[in-house]
Amino acid sequence: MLYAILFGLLMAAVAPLLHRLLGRWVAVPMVLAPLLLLGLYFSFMPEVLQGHAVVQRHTWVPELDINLQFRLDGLSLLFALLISFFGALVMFYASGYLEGDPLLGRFYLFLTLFMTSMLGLVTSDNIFGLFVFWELTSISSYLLIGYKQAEKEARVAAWQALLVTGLGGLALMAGLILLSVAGDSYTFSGLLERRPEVLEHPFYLPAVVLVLLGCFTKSAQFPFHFWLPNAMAAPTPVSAYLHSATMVKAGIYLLARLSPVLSGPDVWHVSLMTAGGITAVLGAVLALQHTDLKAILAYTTISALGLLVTMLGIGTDEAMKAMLVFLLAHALYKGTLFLVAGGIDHRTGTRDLNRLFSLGKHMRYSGTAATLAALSMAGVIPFLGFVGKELLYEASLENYLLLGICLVTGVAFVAVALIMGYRIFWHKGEEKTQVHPHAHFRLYFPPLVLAFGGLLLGLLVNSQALPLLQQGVRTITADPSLELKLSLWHGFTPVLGLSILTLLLGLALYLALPWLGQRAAVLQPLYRVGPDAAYHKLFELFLHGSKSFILWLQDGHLRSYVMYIMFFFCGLLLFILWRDTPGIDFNDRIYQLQEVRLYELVVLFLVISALVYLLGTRSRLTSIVVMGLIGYSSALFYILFGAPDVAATQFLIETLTVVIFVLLLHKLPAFIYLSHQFMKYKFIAISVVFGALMTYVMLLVQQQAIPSQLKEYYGKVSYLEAHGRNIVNVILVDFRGLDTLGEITVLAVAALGIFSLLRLNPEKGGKP
Amino acid sequence: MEQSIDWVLVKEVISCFFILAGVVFMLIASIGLLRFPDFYIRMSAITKGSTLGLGLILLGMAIYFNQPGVLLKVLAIIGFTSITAPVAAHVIGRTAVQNRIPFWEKTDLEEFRAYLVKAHLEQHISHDKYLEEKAKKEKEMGDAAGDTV
Amino acid sequence: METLLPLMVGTLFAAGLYFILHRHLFKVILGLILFGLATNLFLFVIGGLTRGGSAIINEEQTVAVEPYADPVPQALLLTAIVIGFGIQAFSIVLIRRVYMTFKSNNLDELQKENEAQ
Amino acid sequence: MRTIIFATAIRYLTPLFLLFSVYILFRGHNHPGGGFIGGLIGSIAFVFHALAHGSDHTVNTYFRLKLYSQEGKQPEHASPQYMWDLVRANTWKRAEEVTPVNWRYYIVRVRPAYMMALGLFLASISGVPGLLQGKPYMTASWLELEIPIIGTLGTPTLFDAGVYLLVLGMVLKMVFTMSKE
Amino acid sequence: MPSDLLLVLPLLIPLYGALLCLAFWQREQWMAVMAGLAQVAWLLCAFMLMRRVLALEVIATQVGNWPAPYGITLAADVFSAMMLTSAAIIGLAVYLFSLQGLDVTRRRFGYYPLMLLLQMGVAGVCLTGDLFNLYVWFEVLLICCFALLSLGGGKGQLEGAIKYVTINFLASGLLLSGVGITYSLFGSLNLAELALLVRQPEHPNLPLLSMASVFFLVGFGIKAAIFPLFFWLPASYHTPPVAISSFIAGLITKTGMYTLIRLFTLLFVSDQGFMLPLLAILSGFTMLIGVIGAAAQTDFKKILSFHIISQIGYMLMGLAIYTPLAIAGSIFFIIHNIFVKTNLFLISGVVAQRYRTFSLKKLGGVYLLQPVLSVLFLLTALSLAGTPPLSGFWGKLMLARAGLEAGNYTLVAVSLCVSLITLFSMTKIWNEVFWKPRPVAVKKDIAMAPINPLRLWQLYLPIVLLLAFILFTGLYARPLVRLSERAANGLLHIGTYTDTVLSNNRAK
Amino acid sequence: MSIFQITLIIAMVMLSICLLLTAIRFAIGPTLPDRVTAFDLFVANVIGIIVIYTELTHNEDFIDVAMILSLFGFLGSISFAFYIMRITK
Amino acid sequence: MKLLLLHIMLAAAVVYTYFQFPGARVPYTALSTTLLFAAVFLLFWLGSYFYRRSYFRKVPKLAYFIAFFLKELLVANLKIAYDIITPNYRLQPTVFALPLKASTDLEITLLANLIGLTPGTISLDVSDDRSTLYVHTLYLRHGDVEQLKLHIKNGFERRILELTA
Ligand code: NA
Ligand code: NA
Repeated sequence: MLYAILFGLLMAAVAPLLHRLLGRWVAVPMVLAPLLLLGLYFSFMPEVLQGHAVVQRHTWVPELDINLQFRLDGLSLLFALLISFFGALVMFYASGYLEGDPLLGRFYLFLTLFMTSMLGLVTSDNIFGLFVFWELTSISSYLLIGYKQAEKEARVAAWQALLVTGLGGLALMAGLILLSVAGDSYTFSGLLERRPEVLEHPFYLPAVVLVLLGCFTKSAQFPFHFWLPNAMAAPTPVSAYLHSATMVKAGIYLLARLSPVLSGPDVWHVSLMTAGGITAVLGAVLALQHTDLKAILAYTTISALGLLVTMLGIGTDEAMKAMLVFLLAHALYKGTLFLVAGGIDHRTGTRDLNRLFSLGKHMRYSGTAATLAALSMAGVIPFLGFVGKELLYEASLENYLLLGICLVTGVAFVAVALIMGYRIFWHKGEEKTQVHPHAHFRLYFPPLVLAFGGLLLGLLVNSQALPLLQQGVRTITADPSLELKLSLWHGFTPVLGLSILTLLLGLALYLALPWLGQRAAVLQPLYRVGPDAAYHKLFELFLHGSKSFILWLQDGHLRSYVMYIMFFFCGLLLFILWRDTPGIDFNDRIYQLQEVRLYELVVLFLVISALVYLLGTRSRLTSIVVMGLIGYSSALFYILFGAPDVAATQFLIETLTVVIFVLLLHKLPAFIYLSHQFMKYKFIAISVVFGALMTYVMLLVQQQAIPSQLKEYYGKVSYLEAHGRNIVNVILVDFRGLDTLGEITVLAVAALGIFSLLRLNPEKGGKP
Repeated sequence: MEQSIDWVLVKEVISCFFILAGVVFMLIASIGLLRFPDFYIRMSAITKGSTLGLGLILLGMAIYFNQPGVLLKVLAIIGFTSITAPVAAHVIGRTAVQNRIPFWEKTDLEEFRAYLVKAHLEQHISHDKYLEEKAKKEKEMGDAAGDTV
Repeated sequence: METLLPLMVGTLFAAGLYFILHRHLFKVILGLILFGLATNLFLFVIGGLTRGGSAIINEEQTVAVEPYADPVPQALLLTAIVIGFGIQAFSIVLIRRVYMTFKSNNLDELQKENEAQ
Repeated sequence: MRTIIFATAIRYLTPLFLLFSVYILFRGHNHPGGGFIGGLIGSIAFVFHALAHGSDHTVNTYFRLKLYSQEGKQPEHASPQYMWDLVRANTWKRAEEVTPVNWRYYIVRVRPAYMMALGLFLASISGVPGLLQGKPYMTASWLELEIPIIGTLGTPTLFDAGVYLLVLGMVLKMVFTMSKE
Repeated sequence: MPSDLLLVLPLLIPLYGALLCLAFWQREQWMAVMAGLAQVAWLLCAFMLMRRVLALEVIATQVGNWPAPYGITLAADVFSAMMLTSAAIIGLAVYLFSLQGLDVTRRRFGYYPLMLLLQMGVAGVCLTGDLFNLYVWFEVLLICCFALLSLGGGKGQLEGAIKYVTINFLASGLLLSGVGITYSLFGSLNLAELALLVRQPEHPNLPLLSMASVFFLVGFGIKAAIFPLFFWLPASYHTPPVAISSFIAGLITKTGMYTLIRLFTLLFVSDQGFMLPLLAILSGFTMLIGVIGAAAQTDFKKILSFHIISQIGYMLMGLAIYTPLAIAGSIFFIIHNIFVKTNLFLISGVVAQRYRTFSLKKLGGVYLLQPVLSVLFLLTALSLAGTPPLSGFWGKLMLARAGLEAGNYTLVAVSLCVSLITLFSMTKIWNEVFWKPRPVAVKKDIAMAPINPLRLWQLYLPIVLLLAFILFTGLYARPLVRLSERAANGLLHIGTYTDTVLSNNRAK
Repeated sequence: MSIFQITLIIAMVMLSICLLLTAIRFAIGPTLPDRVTAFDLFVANVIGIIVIYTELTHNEDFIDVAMILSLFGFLGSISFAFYIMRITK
Repeated sequence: MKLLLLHIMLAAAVVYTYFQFPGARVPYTALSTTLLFAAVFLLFWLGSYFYRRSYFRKVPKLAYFIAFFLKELLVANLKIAYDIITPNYRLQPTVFALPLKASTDLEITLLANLIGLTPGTISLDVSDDRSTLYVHTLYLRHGDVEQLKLHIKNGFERRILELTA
């Protein structure tokens, strides 16, 4: 399976190249690739159907326990087949939809990348492996949503989707890490084995919260659902593939995958049901308020995702069955409808519901496909949608609230199905829609296939589809003996009654829609407080906040920066000194004071008064002279305490500095004395504190200093082994010659820097 | 008789004498620096005072150490200072003239006037006037008064 | 002196920092030089003060005899002084160049002008 | 600063300073001094010269070597007499004073940058003999004989000489650059 | 090759390269050739050093042949070899970029030798085993940075350079003081010996070690640009041309970080009860403020500059957590970041070469015009943002895992939020520079530079090279992860290091 | 304590006083050349102190520094003069 | 003159070398140093006798000159010292123009330096045509400028010219 992934990545990488080479025929290899993968996954079918998981292990980064460990069981295989099958159809469809687009190569790149990561996601057994692919789907989704990069909406939507799913991704990462710590395992299978430990570990709750956050953002659960409708800015094949059939279901997949490990405690079930229920109803309600075909489909997708999450939350065997069947049905019909919507857009140039009438005449095949899909969506017998709906009702019979949610959603779905399957194609409107005459095979064939798939699976539900679904359910429930029995006809049960009721209510709703539409305008203000608006508010707030914060902090003044640094330094040092309270023996100090010589005192006094004088002087030259005075005085100290080399160096350098000042500063303008005003006191305060601290540190260190063995060693060997009497010089050129090498390098660089500073003038030559 | 003379003591006494003399000259030069009325007189007084003082101190040291190496160094220092001190004095003095640093009012500038006129330096001859003008300039420019010489 | 020198060095540090906090470039440079001076003296003072004895072995001896100053801080100090000199020289040239370019040596104006660009 | 007195004093002092700087360089291993101090002294000598005479004049006086050679191919090219003349012409005698043959000269500019590079090179190469002996870098090797004033010669001396040259070159580079501004 | 040679070559090769450049002063093409040779040689040398270190764990040489605490020791362990190798790789890449990406004047005025000496400084910092020598090499590195940052003297450059110089000067002063304090209190400068001394519980001066560590924390913290000390960085790093800023931005703060990690694992281990929480707090703020700063910017290079800070926070985070995995994470992050950050700067340079601006508002449309560049940027940017399976992800994962295992939940939460905002700013650049069409108003004002295909490819070459490395460390992260873990192990178990350094007696 | 040492101490004290007096002239100015001259004398005093100190400690290594200072101390004054000339011309 | 300087330096170097050389048995006294110095000088003198005699005839002149100068230095210093430590000034500062006979750079410089070294006088500037040296003096006896000029010309200038001739 690693090779499947690698093959996918390779195909993605070469897509732009192929496009350049083959032109529009690039579609051929790009369609063949998913078909090939489909075949590959089919080949695993027999083994999986026997209840064995196909496992492949490849080490990747074993040090971090991240390996490319693949595990193909019922659930994975179902998803993998769905993904590659859909992939092939969408690739095919896209070749028509984006015909002549110069960026088609890149489109295929992103799409194939996405498909591959999705395949990796569902087949990964290593939790971090899954995470890797998870994030890749976010990225490829980002690139696909922003495919029409010239349009601002597309960019904004792509960004939104990325940030929301990215947020979730990071939460998921943290959650997965916690899980891996809690279960001491890095694979789903391993986690499953250690379920009891996981459930009892203190990390359980945070892990669940974080994982749910990840899944909810990915699967567009309330309150993170808002990115999905915006993501419809992507080209339609993308919407069909990513944002209805596959990527958004990655969250569902992960929940299903983790359900056997994490389910049990109430927190899991309650949060799933709450979020799912709200999302389902909200999506259903919102779907009916839109007139854009894709928006409607997007909201119903949200709603369906909500239902799926609800089912996972219920967590019973029935619910799991319902979840899986409905997931499949939804993928098929929603994919069809999206593709059809794309076809309509392609041929009429609009997706506005109110401008589309009786397209059936021109788009017979698309119409057929849409109708079939709509029937499935509405849950009409014998479509797979019907089976799914029945199962949903069955699973939620216990709880009236849940039942209500299912019913509301179902009714809305019926209404939407009527719009999609009936109104735009077969309903005759007042005005005719302009339709581009040329029907495109590549645009109607894929939806037809999908639509018939829905019908076929519905018809064959009890034979062909059953074993795989059964394996899937067994995976989710972790119950290898669970039997999945599906049939089209259960007989007259309350559930059937509910189905019929749904259809009737749906029809009624459809009829009432125009009337409701006017009333719905009242709800408009609500949008301004919705999560989408909140996102934008937050976004703006963050941008402005960060801008003003940084402007405040990074105010451009050197002195502020120095202040911050010194505050930090002094604060830290003060704290440490306060904490450790190292004392200074002042008696000893006072005793030492008796040894002070007058000349030392005079020089010291000179330095300090020179400093004071320096603070007050206005003349630049006087300052330089005073600096020279201070420098010479300090050199005198070096002499007085036995450092003739240092003193000589200090004298010479002081002299040279004066020369440099003289050579350079004579052209500077008059010394404008800039007072600090009130800030001055702050500066004085920090300076004094700093100086005092340094004094304290010096006194402390002096008191505690220990005799160094280096001194003794150098004293011993300097003449005998290093042939020099001046130990300082011997240290400089021999014992620690490397220091000196570095030091002269500094000098050389300083000279170079000065040279280029003074000579290199960008105005005279060269660009800046 | 020969034993009664402590040559070391003699050496030390001579050395002390030189050192003290030198230091006194230095001190006097410093006092002169403080006391004299104008820049030129001050400079005149101190440049040589310090050179002589330093020379004497150094000689005292050479006598005390009584080593050729030290003597050589001492001679070198004396040589160096006596070359550099007057040069420095000259350069500073010339600069002062060029910058219209005023002379003491009792200074006789009879023979110098031609030079000053030629170099357009005849203004600010008076010390008090100079200080007055400097103060005025600083008052006018406030903080912006730059390097007034 | 072991007690008084730290006081002086502390004063130097304080003055250096105060000048660095000034908005006049020239004063900033003065501050840097003072700060460097203070750092050097800091190193020297905490390295231990020895009166009179330099770290040089007499002609008569082959090993150093006490009291002689610890040569290590001196050697470090020498290196530090020289490095400091290189950096100081560079800084001085830098402000000169800044002045030539901006026609100002007020840090605030510099910053304003740069922002306006 | 075109004052005769200062300029003349400096003209006579500069060689003295240079001599002094070399002296300080070589005695540094046993007394205060060494490459760094020596280099600073040497460079300050040139700084003085540049202050008094202008940096161009300094460059022309000290950093331009006139190298003499004879024009055309002389039959006695390899003769000791010719070599001797060549040496004399290039060192203490003016070319015209040596022999009446036509001397041709080249002007070689000693750039401070090259001095810096040479200094850094000497300092860093002084460690290599150690490496060649299979010992760590900068392992010192000393000659046996002791030369008056200079003392014992060894790789650390070379190192110090490198420091000297570098400091000299660095200060000169800086000062010449600045004074041309 | 003996270790004695192998350890000094990283210093000597750039030095001699620079000297050769000086010998060909002003003859730009010859300088370029010399610099190129030196870069290649340095890279080879770094690889050899790496091989040797992988075999022997720690190698050391006593410069001057004086026994260990008395002379200066050069020592390399896995961490230093990793730093050196990364520096060599990006050195070569930036060199290649500069051939076309930097104006002739700057190249003629010492760019090559300055770069080489900067690399010498980096090598010195990485290899030295002596506290004061460390300071010296830092100064070498710093003065090169000063010179390079102000090379050319544009207005912004100069203004930035003033801040850079001043603040780093302060840092150097504090560092020097710290070195002095350490010497006075412990009587040695050799890192290995100091490490043993500070691990003697009865050492009389141990209580004062925390005080000394403050000096180093602040000093190197400034150089590494951690939280309250980073202000010089965004003020200066974006100002010079890309061929300069990319190297400095990529490497120098990380060198500071390297030193912090080295010192806080080797020397300042006695007060971890206080220091580690402090570092954790600092790291959190560093990450946050860096990333907030980046979010506020609308300039390509400024965004990148601020991101350096936030990434430094991650590196500090590992140190603050102080478990083997965490430190390995830090090290991984450092290496990853060196490459990614350099590459991003280089890309910004290519963009600016064509569009003559770094302002996001004025840029646009690169996606359509330069698809290759877009891919290069996207992969690098995502790598920075830590998108799996690119290199940033592994570092982030290691740190997050280490943090969660050690119970540093807040820090991990902050780091993950920061990671999101990083993604935000990277995609902001992508949106604005690459996707967004070029604003019409700008089209009139600024003419695009013409494309010279050959030149373009020369610019792309180093970027591709670096990206290849980034992709390698991402897609096949194992070697680097293992290296990081080995390096971290070496840092936490100092026995091998101290033994190797101190047992190295004189060669006769 | 020998005569010699007493002399030296007296010398030191007097030189210190010299330093102070010089500093006062420096502080009161009033003109820049005055300050420069004060600086000059300051350097001479420092040389004197070094010399006396050499005798006090009997360590002739310090004279070398005095020698260097005597050669180059005047560069300070020269540069100031130079500077004054340049800013006023 | 140049040669003289060179000789002095050379002699100093030789003497110094001798004392630095290990195994030197001569006692380390200032006296012996001076003696040795003189000996080397003599050696040089003898050596140079055969080609440049005139230089070494100047040696006694140099000695005289130095003695004269030291006297001047001491006397003038004492005078100023007196003035400084007594409460009142006896100053009569004057700037006068000294016509120069000296013409070469070296001569002018030497003269100016010597004037500068003796207390009470400093040379302020040389006129552009090098004919006049402006000298600032503190003590003008009875307002007699000419006598002072003569004193300088006979004292310093003549001797310098003799030495440099
Ligand atoms: Na050194
Ligand atoms: Na030395």
